[in-house]
Amino acid sequence: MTSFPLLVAQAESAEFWQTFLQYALIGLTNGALFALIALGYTMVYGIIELINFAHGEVFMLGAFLALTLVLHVMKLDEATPVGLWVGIGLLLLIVPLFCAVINVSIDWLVYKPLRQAPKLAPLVSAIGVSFVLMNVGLLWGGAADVHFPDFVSRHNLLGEDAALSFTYKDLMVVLITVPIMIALTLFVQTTRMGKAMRATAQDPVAAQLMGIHVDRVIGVTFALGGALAGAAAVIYSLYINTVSYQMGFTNGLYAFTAAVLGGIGNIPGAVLGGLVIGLARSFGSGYVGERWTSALVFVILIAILVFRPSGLLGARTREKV
Amino acid sequence: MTPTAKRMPVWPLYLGVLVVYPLLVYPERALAGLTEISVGRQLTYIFIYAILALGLNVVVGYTGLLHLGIAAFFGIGAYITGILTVSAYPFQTGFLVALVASTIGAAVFGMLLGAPTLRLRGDYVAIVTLGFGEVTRFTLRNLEEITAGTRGLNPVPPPQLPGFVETPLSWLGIGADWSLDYRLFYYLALGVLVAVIWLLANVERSRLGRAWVAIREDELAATCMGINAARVKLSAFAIGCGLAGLAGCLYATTLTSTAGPDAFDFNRSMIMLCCVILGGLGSIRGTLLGVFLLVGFDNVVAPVLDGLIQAAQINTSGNRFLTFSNWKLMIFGLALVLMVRFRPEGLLPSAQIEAELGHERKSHRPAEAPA
Amino acid sequence: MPPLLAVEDLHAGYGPIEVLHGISLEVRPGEIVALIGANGAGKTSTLLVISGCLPVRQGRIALEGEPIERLAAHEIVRRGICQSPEGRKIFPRLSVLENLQMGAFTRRDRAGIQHDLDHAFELFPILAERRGQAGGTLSGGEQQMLAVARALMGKPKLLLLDEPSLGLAPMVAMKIFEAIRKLNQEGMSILLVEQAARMALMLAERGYVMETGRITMSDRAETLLGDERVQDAYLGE
Amino acid sequence: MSLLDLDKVTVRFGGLTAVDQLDCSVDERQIFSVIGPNGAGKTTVFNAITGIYHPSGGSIAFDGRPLRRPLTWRLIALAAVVGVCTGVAAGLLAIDVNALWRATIKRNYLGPDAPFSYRAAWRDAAGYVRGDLALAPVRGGRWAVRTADDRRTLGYGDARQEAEQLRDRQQQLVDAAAGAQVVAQDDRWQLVADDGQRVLETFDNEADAQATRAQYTAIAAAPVARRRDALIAALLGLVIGSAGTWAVWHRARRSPEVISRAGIARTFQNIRLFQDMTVLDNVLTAMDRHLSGSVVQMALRTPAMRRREAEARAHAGKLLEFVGLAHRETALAKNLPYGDQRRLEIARALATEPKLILLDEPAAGMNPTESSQLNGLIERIRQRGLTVMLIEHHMKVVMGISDRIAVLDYGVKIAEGTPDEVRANPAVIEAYLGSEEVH
Repeated sequence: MTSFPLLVAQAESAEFWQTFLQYALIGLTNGALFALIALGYTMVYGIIELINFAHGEVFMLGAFLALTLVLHVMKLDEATPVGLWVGIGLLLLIVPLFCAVINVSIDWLVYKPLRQAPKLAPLVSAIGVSFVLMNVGLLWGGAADVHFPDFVSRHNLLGEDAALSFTYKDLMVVLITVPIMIALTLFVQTTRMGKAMRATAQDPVAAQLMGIHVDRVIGVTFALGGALAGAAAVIYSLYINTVSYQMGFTNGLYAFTAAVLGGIGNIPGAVLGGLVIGLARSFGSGYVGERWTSALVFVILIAILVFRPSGLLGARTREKV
Repeated sequence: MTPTAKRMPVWPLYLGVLVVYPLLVYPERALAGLTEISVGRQLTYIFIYAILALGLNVVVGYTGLLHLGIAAFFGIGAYITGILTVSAYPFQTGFLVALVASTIGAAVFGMLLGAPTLRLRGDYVAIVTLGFGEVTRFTLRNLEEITAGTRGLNPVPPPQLPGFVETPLSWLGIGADWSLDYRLFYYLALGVLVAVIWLLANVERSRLGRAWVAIREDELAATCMGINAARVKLSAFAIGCGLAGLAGCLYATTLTSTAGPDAFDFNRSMIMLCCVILGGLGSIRGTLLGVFLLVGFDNVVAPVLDGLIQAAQINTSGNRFLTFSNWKLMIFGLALVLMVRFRPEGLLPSAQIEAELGHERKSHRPAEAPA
Repeated sequence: MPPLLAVEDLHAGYGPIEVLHGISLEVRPGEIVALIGANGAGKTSTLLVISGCLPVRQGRIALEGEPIERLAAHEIVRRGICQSPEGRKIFPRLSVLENLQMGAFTRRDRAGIQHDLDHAFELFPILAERRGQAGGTLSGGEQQMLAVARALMGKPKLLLLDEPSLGLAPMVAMKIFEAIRKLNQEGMSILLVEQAARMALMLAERGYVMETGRITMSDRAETLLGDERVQDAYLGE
Repeated sequence: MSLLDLDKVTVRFGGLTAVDQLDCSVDERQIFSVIGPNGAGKTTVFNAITGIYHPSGGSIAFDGRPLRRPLTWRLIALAAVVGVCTGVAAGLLAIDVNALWRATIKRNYLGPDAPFSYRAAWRDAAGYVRGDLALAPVRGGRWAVRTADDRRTLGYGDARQEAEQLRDRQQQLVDAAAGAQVVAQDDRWQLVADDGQRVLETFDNEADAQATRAQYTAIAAAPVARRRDALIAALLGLVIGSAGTWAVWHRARRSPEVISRAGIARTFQNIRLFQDMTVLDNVLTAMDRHLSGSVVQMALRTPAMRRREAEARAHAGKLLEFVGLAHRETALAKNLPYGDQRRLEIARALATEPKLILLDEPAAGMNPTESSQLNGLIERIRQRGLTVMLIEHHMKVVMGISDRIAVLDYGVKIAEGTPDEVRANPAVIEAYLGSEEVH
């Protein structure tokens, strides 16, 4: 009699671990995408303590640019594989550049005049900019969801009948996001500009006294954040295949949540937060139900903030009296 | 100081116009030629949104907590009213009970949301409230059996009028049939709005109102003066969200439906926030002005312009660039950006500040001086 | 010879409050000038204005005869004024080495930077030991040395030191002052803000006394040291 | 007797020790000054006393007892209530509140004309949790027999009675299915309950019998699993809710508000007034805890409320007069000159009716006339029966009025005594003017 439940448990566990791994895999892939967007939030916050609400909308505009380029400029299709890959490569150059330019322009036009203003002012402006950009997206792509051509195959790399599924699409996400994150880390850790960014984030006045052109550093931060959002937009479009003017809000919200979860202003924190959100979403939809994933994500956020008010990797700040 | 105290107050004039307006037949008829929109009917909604915005003003304006999910509480109020009154459910408590239950229910949810945000820094409050707003919307959509999913609960029955109210109304030529005559809802909303303004103005001048502002101005100093920040913030959440619930109840009753969960999305919260900021944070008059301008623009001007464009047959092909409503967000957004840039204190900053400054521009707070 | 730094009738403040009501002072090449005064007198603000971190409301600042009062902070560093700010303001999550590299941010000459880095480590050997450690984990004295060394990395014509002995044990403060003397002997001009007035005045050639946003006395350091009024300001006698 | 006792108080930030093992005791109605060079840790001491920083070591006692928010039954009750609320919410969601609603409300409410029985609804709610089969009205006046969660329909009955019989039969099957066995009997297969006697159902082939057994076993197992999930969710919710309440309380245990209510008030080195409030409101705000009245009274502005407000205003006016700001009542705090702002901070601190007042550099930024007036003000504060603790750099102020002086240097107390003792102390002179031996 004693062996019976044990047997059942083992039989269950093989299947259990398989689905568990599958969810984990999906979660990490999606999480990498969120992390890419979250980095933009966190970098800007780290340096000027502003929640750049418009960041999600920059991401959305990037996706629309990718769509327009694919459909009307490059006229890509699957029939010419070489052209297709070159085209996607070009997308990964043009779209980030475009998003970087938008992000920097927003900073110059809207946020820069408000640097000395009370904290609420730039935040409200950011919300305003996000409205404007959302409207641009609405006029650009219309109110309905738009299909993005499905270029990347869903072929399972582990074999068609393998229990786990890891498709070309998943591989693409990993192949693009991981090098980007490594490059970003190297940039921030080793280059002159990267160090200037970190220095400015830690103490802007001291950074000025070192001869760092703080406004330029902020500009570079916005450019980098925008470029990351642009790259994320391309990957997202190729991965999810649906583009809409509201995607900036929903994905931005998850990404921002990821940034807060990891401790806003903290670059590794954003990546960690992105992965946690990705995992929470995929496990949530697997074990709790698709409909409750978003609720679950925010419940996790609130629970973490109650116990760790500055996020997972955030430093506790000491009030200056 | 300017002799503001001696000036005649102008609010009775505005109130008088609003009370008399529905009794005059002409204005609605004159507009009828231009548009299908009844200004009186839209004014009712504006009154309701004004209550909502005043609730938000308590949290954001007085207490300085950036609440980005006020629409959720509007929705909670509407749905509590719906559940308690629609004929599809056995409760059918009637309007007054629903009104009280919506207000208290939303206030309780507000405290539940407020509690975990008590120790958080400003930006974190923003994300938590924003998240809560979205969770509420998804929950309303997901609890299909209770909330009828995306369809919303309807019909929400109109309030029952006691006889002594009905008689004078009929003398004024107002029918007692709620479904035919918007004016009953109009006076109901106006009455509640005036009551809310009066109560809020009283609270503003009381111990609690001062504690709210003190928390906004300098939380640390306020706690060092013995103010229980947690309790004060929770009270702001409770009162602000309770007012939102009250507005939600009126909304559902006036619309005769709870509308779907998507009526209570982030955009609604943001438009309310825009109203408060445009008018002047922490100022009742400013908030009212903000609501009249922005919601009036959204509910009256935009559809009228769309109607005109259609009537003029400019946009026969359905080009999305030529539909005025498709530019609304842009206008809201630009209004916010320009407002913050050029008049950060709002159109009508709180009376105190204005009295003190005259018409001088408010300068930014000084940076912390080094020791 | 024109003074290295000339400040004339300088007004500045925060928001509605003006804290400097017309400061005039000068630093000649190769000298140490001490700026002393009570808390809140405006010493730190004066240095911040010179460095371009606080806007000038009225008045002139000239470096070697050229006006610099309208320049941005990073431009002023480029022209050769480096500051070790009050409260050290080192970058807490950058390593000691990175902090020093930040000090040399405006420079491109690798060899020169390396030379100055070696020199800084020579001056403060403890920093060489801790070069890989994050700045925030250093002790107070080490942080102060790092702040001074970091300012030196910009190879300034004029070094502004704001309270280098703040919060330090006398032994440590002494080390810092010795380093300052050494730097001056190598030819660097220094404007020193200090509360430890005697120490500062013994180091300096000339001194200025500040009170509530104004310069109330200026003289040779020895004269000030002997002045009763200076002692007054410190021990109330 | 001593009012405030610091015992080996240590404050560390990261690796830096700002205050090291400070012992200090302040007697009642004393003026006690803390002096020392900049960065010596004086303000940190004030912050540790007023609960802004938590000392890393040592203890602070006021009036003979440590200042902490007491652990009251109210907190325990609150944690329990919050825990139960989150637990119930999580449990409801896990057990599927949607289906529960359908089972209790919709099933028992047939329209405005039919009466609604709350007792039936309650019974059905319990039935849903137990996993009982239920009857649901369907179109054409017929009744369906369904599982508790409405996922599966097991049969229909034309009349209610007929359906009830069907339901009871099915319920038996469900209850017995797990232990039932399939037994071959005369070319047919019977499902026999585990007592081996009762025949539950008869089938034509074995496969059907086995399938039915499996089906009913699954139906019986579903509510068990759901109850287990709900229980886990409810327990999780309970733990998170009450632990969260505890965590929030724990962090606020020594919050400034607790200290202020115990009778310690303070001013700040960098003036921290409520800038956009009027002078009068600044003072009234600090009187908060002495004003009573509920939200309803405030909202309705009852006559009692008005009377209390008027009294408070009069009292605040007196305090403003006391510090010499009576004529500026309606000005905004930020528009006051620097010296007035400092005095307003003192009035605000006095309004909390403290026993001990901490003044952090009250003379900073004041001109000589103002700072000599300040001496008089501090003296008059003492005459009101208060104890004063003072951080000051203006030696005229300190030496003129202090009863005792403690000297801090790099976080350590290097001297304590009367002004004359301190002035003569060589360690103090060294800390202030620096050592003579620079060479």
